[in-house]
Amino acid sequence: MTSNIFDLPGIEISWCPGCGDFKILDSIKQALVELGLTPLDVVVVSGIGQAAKTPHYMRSHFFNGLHGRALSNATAIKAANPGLEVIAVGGDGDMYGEGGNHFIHTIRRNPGITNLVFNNMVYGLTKGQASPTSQRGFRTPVQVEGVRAHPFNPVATALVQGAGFVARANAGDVEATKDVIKEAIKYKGYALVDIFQPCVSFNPVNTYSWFKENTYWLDDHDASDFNGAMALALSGAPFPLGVIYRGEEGPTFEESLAAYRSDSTPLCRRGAARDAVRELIDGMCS
Amino acid sequence: MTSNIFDLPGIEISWCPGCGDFKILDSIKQALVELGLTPLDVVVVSGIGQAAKTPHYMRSHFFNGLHGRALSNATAIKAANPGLEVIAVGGDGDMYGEGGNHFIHTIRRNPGITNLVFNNMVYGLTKGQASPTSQRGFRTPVQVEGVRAHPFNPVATALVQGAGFVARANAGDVEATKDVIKEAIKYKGYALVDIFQPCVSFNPVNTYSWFKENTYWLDDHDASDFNGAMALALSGAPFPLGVIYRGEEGPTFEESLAAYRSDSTPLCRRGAARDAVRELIDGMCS
Amino acid sequence: MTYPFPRDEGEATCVISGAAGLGIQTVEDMLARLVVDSGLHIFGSREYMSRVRGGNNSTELRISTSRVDALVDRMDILVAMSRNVRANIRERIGPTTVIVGDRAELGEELDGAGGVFVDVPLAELAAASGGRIYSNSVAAGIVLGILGIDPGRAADYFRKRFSGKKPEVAEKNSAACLAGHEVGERLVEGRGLFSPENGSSGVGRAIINGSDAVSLGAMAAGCNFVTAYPMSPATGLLSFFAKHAGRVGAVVEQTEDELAAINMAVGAAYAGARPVVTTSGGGFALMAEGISLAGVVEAPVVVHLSQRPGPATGMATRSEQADLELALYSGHGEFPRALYAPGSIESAFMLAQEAFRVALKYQTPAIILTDQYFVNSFHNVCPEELVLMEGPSPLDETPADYRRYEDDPSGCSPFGVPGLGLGIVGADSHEHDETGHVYEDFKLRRRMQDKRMRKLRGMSSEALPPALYGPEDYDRLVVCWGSTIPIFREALSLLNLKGVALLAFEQVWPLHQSAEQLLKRAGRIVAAEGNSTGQFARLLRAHTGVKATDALFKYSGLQFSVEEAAEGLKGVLSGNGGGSR
Amino acid sequence: MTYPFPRDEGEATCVISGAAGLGIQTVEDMLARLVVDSGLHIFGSREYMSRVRGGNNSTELRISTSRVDALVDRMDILVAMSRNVRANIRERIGPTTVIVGDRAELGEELDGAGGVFVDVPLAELAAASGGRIYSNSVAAGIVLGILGIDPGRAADYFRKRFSGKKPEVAEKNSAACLAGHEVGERLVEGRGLFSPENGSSGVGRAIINGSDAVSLGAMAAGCNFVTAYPMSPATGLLSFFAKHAGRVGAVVEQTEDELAAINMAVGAAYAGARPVVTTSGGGFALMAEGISLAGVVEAPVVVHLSQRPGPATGMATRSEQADLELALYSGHGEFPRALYAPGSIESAFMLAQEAFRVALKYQTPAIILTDQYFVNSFHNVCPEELVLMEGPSPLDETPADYRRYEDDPSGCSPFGVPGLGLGIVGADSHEHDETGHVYEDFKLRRRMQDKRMRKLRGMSSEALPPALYGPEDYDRLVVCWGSTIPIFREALSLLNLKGVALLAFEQVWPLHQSAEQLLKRAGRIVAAEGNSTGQFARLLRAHTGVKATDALFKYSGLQFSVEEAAEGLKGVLSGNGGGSR
Ligand SMILES: Cc1ncc(C[n+]2csc(CCOP(=O)(O)OP(=O)(O)O)c2C)c(N)n1
Ligand SMILES: Cc1ncc(C[n+]2csc(CCOP(=O)(O)OP(=O)(O)O)c2C)c(N)n1
Ligand code: SF4
Ligand code: SF4
Ligand SMILES: [Mg+2]
Ligand SMILES: [Mg+2]
Repeated sequence: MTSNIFDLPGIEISWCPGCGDFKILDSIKQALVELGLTPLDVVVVSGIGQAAKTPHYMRSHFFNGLHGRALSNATAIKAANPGLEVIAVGGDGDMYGEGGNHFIHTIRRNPGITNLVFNNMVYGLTKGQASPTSQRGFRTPVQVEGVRAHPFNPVATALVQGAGFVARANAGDVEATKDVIKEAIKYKGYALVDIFQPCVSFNPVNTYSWFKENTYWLDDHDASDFNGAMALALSGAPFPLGVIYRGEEGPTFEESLAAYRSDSTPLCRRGAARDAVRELIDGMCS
Repeated sequence: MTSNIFDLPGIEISWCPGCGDFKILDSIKQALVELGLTPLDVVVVSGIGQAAKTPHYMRSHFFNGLHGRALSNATAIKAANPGLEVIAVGGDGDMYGEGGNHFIHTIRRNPGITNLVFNNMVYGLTKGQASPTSQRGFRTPVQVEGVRAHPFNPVATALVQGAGFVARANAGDVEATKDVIKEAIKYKGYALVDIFQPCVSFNPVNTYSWFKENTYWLDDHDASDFNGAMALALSGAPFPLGVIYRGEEGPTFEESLAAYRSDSTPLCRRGAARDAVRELIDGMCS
Repeated sequence: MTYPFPRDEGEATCVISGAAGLGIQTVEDMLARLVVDSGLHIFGSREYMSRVRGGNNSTELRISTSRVDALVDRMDILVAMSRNVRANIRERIGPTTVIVGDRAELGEELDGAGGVFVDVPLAELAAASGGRIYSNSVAAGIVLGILGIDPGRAADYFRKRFSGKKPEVAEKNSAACLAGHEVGERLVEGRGLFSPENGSSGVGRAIINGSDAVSLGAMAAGCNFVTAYPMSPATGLLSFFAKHAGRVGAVVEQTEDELAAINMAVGAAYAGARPVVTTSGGGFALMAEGISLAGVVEAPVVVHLSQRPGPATGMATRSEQADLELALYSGHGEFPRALYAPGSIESAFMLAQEAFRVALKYQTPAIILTDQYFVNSFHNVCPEELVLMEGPSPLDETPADYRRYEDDPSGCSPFGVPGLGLGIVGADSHEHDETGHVYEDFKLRRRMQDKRMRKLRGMSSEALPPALYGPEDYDRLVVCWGSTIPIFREALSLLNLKGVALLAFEQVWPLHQSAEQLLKRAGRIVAAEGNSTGQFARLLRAHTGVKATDALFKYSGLQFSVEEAAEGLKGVLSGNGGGSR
Repeated sequence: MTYPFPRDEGEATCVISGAAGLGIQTVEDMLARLVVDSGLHIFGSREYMSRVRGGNNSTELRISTSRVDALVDRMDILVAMSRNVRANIRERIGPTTVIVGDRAELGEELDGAGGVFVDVPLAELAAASGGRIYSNSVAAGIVLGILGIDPGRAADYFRKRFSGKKPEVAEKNSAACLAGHEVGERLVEGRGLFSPENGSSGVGRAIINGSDAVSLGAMAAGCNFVTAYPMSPATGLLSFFAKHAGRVGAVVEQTEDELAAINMAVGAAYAGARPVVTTSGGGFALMAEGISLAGVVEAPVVVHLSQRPGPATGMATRSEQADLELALYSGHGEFPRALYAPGSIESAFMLAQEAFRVALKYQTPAIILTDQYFVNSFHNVCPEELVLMEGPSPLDETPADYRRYEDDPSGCSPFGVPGLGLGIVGADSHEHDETGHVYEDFKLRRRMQDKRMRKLRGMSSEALPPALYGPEDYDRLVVCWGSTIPIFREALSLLNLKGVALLAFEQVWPLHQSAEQLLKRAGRIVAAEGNSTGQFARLLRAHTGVKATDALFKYSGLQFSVEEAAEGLKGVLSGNGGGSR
């Protein structure tokens, strides 16, 4: 990729050489540039994991919080200042495992944030245990006889929670992934992009070529058709890539907050509502 | 209901008069009796909430744990002693809100437990805040302008996680609810019954008559058809009642544990594996 | 018959006991308003079971010609609305307690319980006024009659309270109240316990409970972001903010769980909001990791931790002071925090502001410890005594070379937020460099840990001193914190013992430097706490070396009463041992 | 040229430094095995960055003719496998450090760093043996050559290690090792640092790291239920049990989060399993509510809390001792718990068993505190010194009138489980009656809280005493706990100061009654801890009143070394101040 304003110079990236995360990072930065955004417009929010290191490798505002909690941080940042472009990134363990409850309920809330999940079907940072999306039979030092739980389906789960924008991409396809990310960012409400990502160190099964062979880019799919989207979401391999569902843009979480009903000032510029306090106390006097 | 061996004599039940929970309690006890179970066979596990008080109102083993965590307790109890009939009960807030992450991942794991959710679309015990299943527009002292989040759909969410048995019932229909609960208990793997339950104190919208008018019992539905089940699950009101999906009985969580591979003794009867320890230490000597 | 009402004492205590769902709250509110409007002081406190209908709850109302702010056992009047009056109420019936009840409801259960029973056909009177559901207003009327308060104002009150409903609701309540008032007047033979002359126009007119006092203080401090998961007894703050969200411009959201609540708060603080979360011990336990996050990202987050008895679910609607150590030590790793525990409505309002001031200045968590007793108790206060501190200062725009974690002798880096200025603003849960990026370096680690911990110095130097009540030249000291303060203060003034003073802490961490010397001057120290192990005494010993010689602990689920405190202190100070209740 | 290797000292320390992913772990394991098989003692310790490939990690191997169990700074040999050797290693290069490295990889970066550089074409030699990936075995061979250890055994070792792979893997590793060995022999001019005579057949042959020692102890105690969410540095126990689940008959499950892990453990304990959960500070913080649940339902749950620097994510792969107060106070409400902090492999094995014994006997949580340094360090031990305590006794069948929470002077009710006997077994997170049913009664509350807290008496009376090392008639005392114990023990024996002793705590709660007297006998007390505030010293003061006069704190992310401990103590004890590092 060519250099861009989101590059953070002079850093050492601690991902393994060949990791799919490098490609996703490129896709993200390129998407932001093409959307005409600047580092001061964007807050990248993440939890903990290899994917979650992303904000340390690009130039923009960032909040790198706890494992599993990025969606809560991101929702709040957006609610505190709706003018910011908030992007929550993380791994499959982070977003769907530890953070699973926030995944569900954040979608139901519909904040205007973009959620990018680097789905390598494994816990990378902690050295190779199964993640919720690990395929059945996947062996690890903890799942010694292979994973036996039903793999988590983020696309279908998101659809059931009422997500307005649900997409899937493949780290290996940088250009196409970038385009999907752009669409996701442009979508007003909550937008999920689950991005297949090869982990070259701990996932010897779901490799670049596996993802190539087991996915296809959607062609003329009507993304506004919920039932069609659901059918695609529930289909096994080969997995469809691209925008699977794009619903109408209903009101977002932050739009419906009483706090902004008569005043669009972000919270950081507001003082204390001292008059209201005096009035409320007065109200308690009679 | 007639008296049965699961009655707990001499207790004061703290539910509000007229609460749907009384009816569900009757359905449960009757189902257990009809299945020929005794109080010593059954462990009723719950979290916190009105629904979660159930184990205090019947005679059987019980574990009343924390708000939101009953499925974890229940999974463990079943895994520690697969001979026990383990039933996890709780409210919509308990199971789908605070416990949402366990709901998803317990289903993926497929322990042989029965999960009964008393879904009154409100937080009863804490006096009337919205729950994940509250319908849009529902007003409460916290949701003063009405709920705006997408209502949580437990049936569809469970299906997406691979649940083998998913049903819905209505507290008002004691007999039919009892039958569904029986089916759920008989099913080998994880079985969900989401039971519509009127809260006469805090939910003036979703009343006995509302549930009557907005539901219908499934007639000749092929419960083995996943796609059909999914379509039913996604349909809005009127909501179908009965067994929505009944898949094949695959291996349960506890069945696939290495601990029981060559020894079916429950953990409470096992001693320490001291020989194994000696052997492992020997292995570290060379 | 003449009933043994307290006369000319300037004080009367009335307890209303009854099943949940009977509208006792309305009685309580109405009486409080009318009492205060009559120029009298009031204190009210509720205890209730963990159920929505049925059971038996009670409200104590202390009416007095001077300030009252503490729970008493004394019970001059008991209005028993429902059968199965619970033991904690029965035990308080004394020879002079006048029990008002409807024998049709109570049967003979209070026969032989002591006191003087007055059979009043509450249900019948209510039915005559429009329906049995108005029994509560009949009862309220009776109390008004006994107190000698003009029932005319009740009609105004009901009109206001039920303004959203059909007018007949207010009318029927008024009628019921009037019917009750007649009964009450008859009981006191037309001579109410208080006469208009007892009242004073200088009485503080605001009736505020502990929960609202904390909420108002938070609002005054500019709190504009509230996330919480409902949990008794902490939900009040969430509902209060929800109700006024538009008016005060605050984001208010009920979250899916406590983890979301605290992590939203930390995210919001990063973005320049002033957040509060409200919870009880169990929810706070779940927030521990998030508190630690606030510590390392240096986020100003305020937590309202309203205590109830644990462990685990414990007693969901009861009171205890057993989460001090949880509040102080939870969260992994080491970082500074401040802990406040208000004892009165005025200080709750002030300390909530102080918590925000300190959290914002030192960019670290501050925790307000209350308990069920405190949040559900109210007393009347003068609005003028609710001090509005200086509000938060506007945030500076960041310069282009802004670094979030710039080192500073105070430990406090200039606070910048995204969207305000030219700088990049980073926050990181790892150990990080000045820009907030993760960087593994052992020297950097020490520098950053030192920077954060250095804030504790400033926080200590600004800590609020404990208040000393009683003689300066004490040789015995009673130490308490938070909601027990007014109770022990009153107990001590009742006892009027020479050489005994009360040392009352409303900031419980960091400790004010005077604490050590004040403690060391005492030959004997009684730790009076609402828990079973003396958590605050342990904290004091850990930091001053001074050991409490005696203990007075209560952990039954109820708060100490003044009488109990007095009796306990008498026992302890006379060497007969204190122990726990 | 003759290199300045340590000769006739009976000890040599070799550090291997290199990027993650180069197979340093294999080198470490192989060398350790061969060293011990040669009758020598070994201690090994790893420090590593939070990344999977690249960066620079290091392993220290101390080889000695007598027992070694503590980290040192001393570095006789540095094998630098990758460029960008990190500062913490560079700083340890002394004039006599022999640095083995490949100039093709390192360039000139170590020129001027001190020491004596030996350029060895590691990559070339490896390539000649079958591929550059065998560089690690070349390096291992060099070390063997220097030490004077027969490389023949390496071939056996590789065959065993790679038995699952193609035979050529073992062969190529052996060849690479032999090639390296030749180089090593040349460096010592054929005279290895140790000769076969140095070895002793009495050397403990088991090579066990801290993590496995805890796991083995848990297994020995009958642990049969393991739930955890992966988290460095605590995952080892989970993997160890997963590997041997079938063999030991244990249920092992990776959960969706830490809340599930602890709640499964409590459920399992209720059903009669003997559970352990393993986690680090952040995960433990999330478990706080579950710990409180274990307290009130009286569930025997053991937690392995392996510490790393916080707050929050902190330094994920580094070491600290800053979660003591978290472990002691987290969880709301008050309930008894026991805390252990092993200092050696032998005691980790023993204390894990003790934790289960106490948890099972007192039906309450027990926590084993380790840290990254401890779990990733190993030394050789005699299998005979790994004491197998008495195993758990079989559970009794419940009688028909069984009541789970029957009161008992000891606080411990007879333990029954569902499915074993004729009784109904209930467990409840609320305050409850004897049968486990929720029941709101203030007297019951006190009785039950008293019952639970009474267990602490028995637990205190059975607490393990701190160990005193050094003169009985000390006037100065160094106090430490957990993993720092062997380090300070060695430091003190190096210093050999008169009147100075070490008081070492491996049970940190409840405290053994001897602690107070032992502390009071000292005129000066140095608190030596791996944190920035002296958590254990604070605990000691809170319970004994005795204040540490001096502090030696380390919180850089690395553990103290023996030299650093010695130097620090010298400074402190000579009055030049200690302070933090
Ligand atoms: C509360 C908590 N639990 C566990 C961890 C340890 N941890 C860090 S990242 C991670 C999982 C990483 O997997 P994933 O989210 O899929 O990211 P990846 O590394 O694969 O990109 C875990 C378990 C933690 N940091 N915090
Ligand atoms: C950690 C924690 N958070 C909050 C609570 C308070 N709480 C108890 S029950 C409940 C919700 C009850 O709603 P639901 O589960 O729907 O049950 P219902 O009462 O409606 O049957 C809440 C929020 C708690 N006990 N523990
Ligand atoms: S471990 Fe896997 S996910 Fe992590 S950086 Fe390496 S290749 Fe990428
Ligand atoms: S509050 Fe609602 S759910 Fe709870 S007992 Fe009453 S009616 Fe039932
Ligand atoms: Mg992953
Ligand atoms: Mg509910």
